[in-house]
Amino acid sequence: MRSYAAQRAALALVQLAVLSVLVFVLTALLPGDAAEMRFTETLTPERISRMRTQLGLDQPALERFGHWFGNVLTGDLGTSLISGGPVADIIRHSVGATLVLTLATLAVVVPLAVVLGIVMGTRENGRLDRAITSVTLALSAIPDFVIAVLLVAVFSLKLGWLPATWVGGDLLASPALLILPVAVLFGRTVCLLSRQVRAGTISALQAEYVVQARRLGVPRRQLLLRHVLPNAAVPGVQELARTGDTLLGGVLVVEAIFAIPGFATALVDGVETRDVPVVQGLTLVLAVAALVINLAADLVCNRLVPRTELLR
Amino acid sequence: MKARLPLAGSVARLPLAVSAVLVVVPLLVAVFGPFVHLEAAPGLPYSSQGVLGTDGLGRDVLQLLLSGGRTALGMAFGAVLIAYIVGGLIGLTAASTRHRWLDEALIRPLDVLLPLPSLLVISVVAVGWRASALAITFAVAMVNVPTVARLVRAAALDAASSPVVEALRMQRESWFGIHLGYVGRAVLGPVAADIGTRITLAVFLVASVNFLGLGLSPTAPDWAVSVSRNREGLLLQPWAVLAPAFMLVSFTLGFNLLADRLVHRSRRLVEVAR
Amino acid sequence: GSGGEAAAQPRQGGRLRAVYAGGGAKEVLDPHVQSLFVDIARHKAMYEKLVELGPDLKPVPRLAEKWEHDAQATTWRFTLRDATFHDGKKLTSEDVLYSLARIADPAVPERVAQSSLATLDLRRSKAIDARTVELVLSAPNAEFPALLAGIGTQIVRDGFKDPTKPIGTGAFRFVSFDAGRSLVASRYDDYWDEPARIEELHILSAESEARANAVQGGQAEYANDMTATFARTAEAGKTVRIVAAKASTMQAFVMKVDRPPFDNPDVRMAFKLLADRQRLVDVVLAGRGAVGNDLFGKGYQYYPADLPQRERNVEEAKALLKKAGVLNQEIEFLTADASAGFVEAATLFAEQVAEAGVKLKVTTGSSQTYAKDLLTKGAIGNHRSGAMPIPQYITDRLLTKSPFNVTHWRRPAFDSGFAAAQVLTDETARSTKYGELQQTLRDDGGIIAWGHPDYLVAVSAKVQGVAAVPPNTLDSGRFDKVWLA
Amino acid sequence: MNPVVQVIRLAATAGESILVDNVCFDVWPGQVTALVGASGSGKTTSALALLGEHGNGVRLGGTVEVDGQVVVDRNGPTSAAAGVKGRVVAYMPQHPGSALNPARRIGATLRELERLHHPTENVVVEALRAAQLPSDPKTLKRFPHQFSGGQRQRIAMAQALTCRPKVLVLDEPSTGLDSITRLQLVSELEGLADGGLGILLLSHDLDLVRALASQVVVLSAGQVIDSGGPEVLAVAPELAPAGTTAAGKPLLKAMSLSASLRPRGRDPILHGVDLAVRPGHCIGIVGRSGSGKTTLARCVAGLHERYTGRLLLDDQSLPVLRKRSLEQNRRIQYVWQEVRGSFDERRPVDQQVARTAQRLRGLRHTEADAEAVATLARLGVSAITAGRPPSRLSGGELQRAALARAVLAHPDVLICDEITTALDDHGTALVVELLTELKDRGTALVWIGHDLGLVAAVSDHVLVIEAGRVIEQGPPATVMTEPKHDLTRRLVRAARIGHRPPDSPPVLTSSNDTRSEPRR
Ligand SMILES: Nc1ncnc2c1ncn2[C@@H]1O[C@H](COP(=O)(O)OP(=O)(O)OP(=O)(O)O)[C@@H](O)[C@H]1O
Ligand SMILES: Nc1ncnc2c1ncn2[C@@H]1O[C@H](COP(=O)(O)OP(=O)(O)OP(=O)(O)O)[C@@H](O)[C@H]1O
Ligand SMILES: [Mg+2]
Ligand SMILES: [Mg+2]
Ligand code: NI
Repeated sequence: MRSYAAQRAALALVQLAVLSVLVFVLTALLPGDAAEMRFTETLTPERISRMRTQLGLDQPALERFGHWFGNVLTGDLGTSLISGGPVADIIRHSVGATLVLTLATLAVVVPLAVVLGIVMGTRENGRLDRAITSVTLALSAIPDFVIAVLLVAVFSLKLGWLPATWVGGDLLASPALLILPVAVLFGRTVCLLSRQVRAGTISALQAEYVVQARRLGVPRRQLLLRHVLPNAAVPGVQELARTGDTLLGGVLVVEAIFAIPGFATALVDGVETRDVPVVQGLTLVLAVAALVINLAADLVCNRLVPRTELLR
Repeated sequence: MKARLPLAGSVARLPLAVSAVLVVVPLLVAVFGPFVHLEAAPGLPYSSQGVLGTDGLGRDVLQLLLSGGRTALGMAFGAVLIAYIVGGLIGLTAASTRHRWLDEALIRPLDVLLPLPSLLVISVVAVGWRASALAITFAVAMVNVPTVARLVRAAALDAASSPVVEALRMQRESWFGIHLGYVGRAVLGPVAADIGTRITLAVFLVASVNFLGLGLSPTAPDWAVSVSRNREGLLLQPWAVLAPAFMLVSFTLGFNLLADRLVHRSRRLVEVAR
Repeated sequence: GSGGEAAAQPRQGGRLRAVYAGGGAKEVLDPHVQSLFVDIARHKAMYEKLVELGPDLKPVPRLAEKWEHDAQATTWRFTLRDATFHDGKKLTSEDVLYSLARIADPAVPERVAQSSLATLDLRRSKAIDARTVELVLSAPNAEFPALLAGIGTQIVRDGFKDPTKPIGTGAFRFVSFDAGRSLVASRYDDYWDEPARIEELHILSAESEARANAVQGGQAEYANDMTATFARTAEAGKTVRIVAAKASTMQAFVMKVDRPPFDNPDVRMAFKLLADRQRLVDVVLAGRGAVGNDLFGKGYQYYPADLPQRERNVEEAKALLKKAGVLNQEIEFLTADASAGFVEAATLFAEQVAEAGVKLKVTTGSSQTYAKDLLTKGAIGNHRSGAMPIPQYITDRLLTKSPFNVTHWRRPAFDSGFAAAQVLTDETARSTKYGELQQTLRDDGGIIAWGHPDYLVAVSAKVQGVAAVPPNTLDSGRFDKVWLA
Repeated sequence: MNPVVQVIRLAATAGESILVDNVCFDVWPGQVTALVGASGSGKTTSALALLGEHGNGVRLGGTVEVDGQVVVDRNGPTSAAAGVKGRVVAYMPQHPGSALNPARRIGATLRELERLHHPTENVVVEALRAAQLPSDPKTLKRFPHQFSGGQRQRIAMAQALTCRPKVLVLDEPSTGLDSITRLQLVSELEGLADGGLGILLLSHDLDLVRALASQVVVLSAGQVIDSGGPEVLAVAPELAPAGTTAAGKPLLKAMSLSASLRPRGRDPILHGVDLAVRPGHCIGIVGRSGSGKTTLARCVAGLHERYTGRLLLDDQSLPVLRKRSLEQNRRIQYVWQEVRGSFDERRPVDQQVARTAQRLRGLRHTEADAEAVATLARLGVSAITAGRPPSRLSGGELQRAALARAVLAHPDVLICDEITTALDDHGTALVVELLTELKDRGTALVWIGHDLGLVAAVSDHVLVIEAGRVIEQGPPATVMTEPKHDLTRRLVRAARIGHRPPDSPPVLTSSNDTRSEPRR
């Protein structure tokens, strides 16, 4: 177990290091640099080149990367080339909104998906199963931006029930701000998850050990809760870990439409303005999160069903 | 990545015909639409002139609809195709090689790539090679390569290490006999199940990129671009948004239903055979 | 006219949330580094300039009560108003000199007004007394007050170092700032020009769609720079009112006069004749704007309003193009989604030009780098300009040394003509001279100014006292006169 | 004393087909009742009726009375059936290992059953003791995968016993057990019956039945064809050990063969095994489960590549399969232990069998097909059956098809890895007949098995393997009658259950089970 953790940690460190280089190369491939992005109609080219020197952008790429990497090792993520503020601040600012959004979505989706999945799984091919499958399937087939546009048009602009943007809103004062964004992210996630739970439930129900428990007189409720659920949850948890990346894509659309100052927006902005330290920092945080989530998912699965093989 | 549990577990409830129509209409429009030219005089922005009215540039929405499918669906199909060619090749080679180092050399880098947010890759490509359909297609493909490669490898590895392959070797079956005749066919199942979801996901991804203005030019007739650009006028002339949105939804919905059906059918066949 | 419908007695108190186009991490709190509308709005709330611009872009006194100059217009004397900074200190000549020195600091290249104030000789400038300051120019310039009304010329307190702790003389005092999101400011009760009516001001950043949604959904009371489509939608409802400053800015296509095929004046003229201005205004501006006459500054001081309106003439254009031998050629049009309507206008213009047998290939580039790309790349592109005095427009864009000369219009005769006009202290004489220069531009220059969009501001129904004036003028984005009914 | 279970004229139908008809038997407290019969004769169907359980689409009829309650009547299961489950009748399925929930600690499941059925008593400890398992908290905290196969079987037993049922139903408890483990099972069951439990034993292992049962019911095609005491079963004939006959130069030799699971000798499985087979000779390999028999066979077949030592065929060095010549490949053939996995699900079995003759002997398609059909027919697998995909063949049929597949190569050395486990006596006889013929034609055989009687009957020389080492070898007669090594002695003695009562009680500590070390 300990050697397993060490192995995972070592792999993760290598992944992060390689990833940093990769992200640096990717951003270096982009035309233009941060100084150019600050160009406005009132700045002369001569002043731009002075800014480039000040930002250290005229140094060789390798040197810049080495400098950045050295700082990261000491825990310093550097400063933004655009705003001049610390990257850590930018990350802290943007991570909050996205985290709230994602957690709120998961808080709605996970319990619902588990319940739906179990309901569907226990009534395999029954009428209820078919109905739920069709509905979730249909929900997941609508691109998130289409849902978003329609929801905003109907519920905010036409009916005026719900706020359509986070601008000028305060999350603490009006939690209703969360409703539409979560509704947009909800569809696909709930579909993917509930179907995994459904599949897990079906295979668990057919498993010899559930049949045996029933033969030994374990009542139905207890059977579902204690014997079926943990096994049925495994594919769901793994799916959840995998969804992370897809969810982030959806979050970008949601952030853009609802003007949520979040992570995805910060990342794309960073790329657009060639703010290399910000992009590097955000990616690093994302990658760490992805690795941690995957590790956690593996550990949870292993906790739920200990025979799950740890390494692959 | 382990072979995903087939997404679809149950029969698509809608009759086959409905799902087929849902898929075929957008497909036909995408393929043949660009050859149709309507005689539509340019109008004012968001007017009701013409069958489906005009868009924000006074263009005929019906004409735009006909020419906007090629990119919307073509880029997604292209991306999945490329992902499968590249990823499939990597996966099969890694699974069938006898040299452990080759397997490692092919698969380890993908492990490293896995936590790389696809968002970053796509936004870098989109920003760097703005408005190039080809670049976006490649970016979406590249994002999919690691998962496809791992899926193919896992499926092939299962097959390649099974006693069946040993038995075939004991019978001195040729390399092609073993790999195309048995391993390849074993991979086909998971791949077929995966391709369905992957294409809809690619449609989503491509559409999202275009929607966010990171992809095609804002005046391109592409369905997603149309939804994005005309949503401002949704209350003035809803068809400019609803028509292209309907096309996209129709395709992905129909495709999902069909994939669900197919996966279920194949599972039932296997069960019957048991 | 005023946006407020002669409502009842102005009411005190309340919070006003104004949304502007955001700039993300690019937003700054340093008044001398600003460049975005949202920055300008923010700084306007907290800081003031010596001079501001009136609705016709003519300089009007602000922190400077009045000014006078010598015969050559090289030495200028400004008398300061009795104003106090937020920390209670009185405004003095030292503050003015410090501010101007801070702007000119060569170590900080991003201070925007550096170029426009380059002729100011700080070593010879001095404080006459606490409220009189003498500024000396290295070259005569009758337009100097207008330069002091330019972007990034705010007066800060002597010794001002830390831009994150703003202290100005403006109507609002700083509370908090979050780049890319919001500024919170509160009423400054000792404001010299009648304290504001609203209690608290929030200046928020958001994209166009979010601005529309916010003001419609009641999450903001003021939304800046709205689209014509939104105006159309909003006018159908009751919650939002549109305040339109007619024909306030300029949309144009710019041709580089030193690059083929536009190095040929016939081709330039042909393109000007090909633009269907009315249709561009109808479609791209959804009818909310006036057609342009290939000149900047319609309705501003020095605008030659007597020149005839250019009309579309495809036949004549064809003849000119044929003469120049560019028929059936393909020309690349470089555009980007950098400003509302750019790509749309380009696409439409390409169709209009195609009628004469020239193919314009529209290439969409990066919106982030468009300003720079336009300067260096391609032969024809989009151009938009906000409101500014006509002489300043010429200085920035149309002189040989202008930093943003996108048309590459480098004519020594034009330069010297402009320099000669600028030293004329007599306003009428100056005006005539400017008029002549502008006529050359209209007929020979590279600017196809096809339209002057209305400047649209959306306010929620209860907001009163919002003036319909061009941006960058004294009364635009001015929240000390606004009240909530 | 009354029977605790009475089954009267039980019938089970699935649509048109009759699965079980007119079956009657009783189960008495403290006694073992055995249901015997060939595969598919209706044993499981009859036994599940005690729980009122039936397969999909199956209808039950007749009367089943359990502990005075009618669980099945003319109209099928009654509502009383639910009350019987666990509390009165506990059923142990065929592979009890898979009946344990991998996600739960064994203690949790046991306590759950305790709370359900006997909330006030401490039955768990008792059940564990009866199942010969320690009952310390550490054991209870383990997950099923942390036990060996043998222990897992006993945990399933403990679960059944925690319900403290009156009747215990055991479905094929001895499949896949080596003779020593099987003997342990016998004594466990005897102990339980002595405690007053009624046991219903379903098995085709007649020796086991003979050793335990006081009532025997013989089923055939769903009907009772005989019942009574154990005497209704014919006494198994003593198979006479074959003597050493042919002599000559060894055809295949293995010298100090060592094999490991991981590269560079990590996790060794075999240690310096020597082996020699002469043409027309048969070498038998026996040993407990997990001792390394299959690994040895796979080394010889060239399938297991991580080995050291030398392999010689006709004094020529024999490489791994990948590097063998066509001729070497043909001359050594292997029959898989787990047959189902070695067939391609998607192609008909006969084609897969015929392929050997095509690829290895260059026969044309039609010739190969004909030969395949003929060989399969000899082994009792009809052409129609063989034309189906493997999933539609029974385990026994598939086992014979695998043999045919290897035989079609006309090998010089044929390695048979437990190839009769799924066969009844008739099937076994057909297989032995074919192999004897091959032997007479000069084919050398390597025969792996756990049925010592059968091994002794077929082979000319026996190797006993334990933990990867040869611990004893010699002619079968000698090894069977005068075993020298302690383990051989126990194997031989244990194999004789049902023939003659064991002369000393078997040792029951778990350390005797090579697989009983808890694995993590
Ligand atoms: N649900 C079902 N539907 C139709 N036929 C069934 C069903 N379940 C079992 N059978 C058939 O009933 C017969 C008896 O099956 P059963 O499982 O009782 O056999 P068994 O004696 O236990 O055999 P084995 O020794 O292989 O376990 C078999 O021919 C089987 O194919
Ligand atoms: N792939 C594997 N992974 C882990 N352990 C293995 C593997 N293959 C074999 N073993 C172990 O190696 C040992 C020898 O296995 P082998 O299959 O040779 O036994 P066997 O004598 O054939 O047993 P059986 O009679 O049960 O078939 C066993 O302890 C087994 O658990
Ligand atoms: Mg059975
Ligand atoms: Mg074995
Ligand atoms: Ni995976």
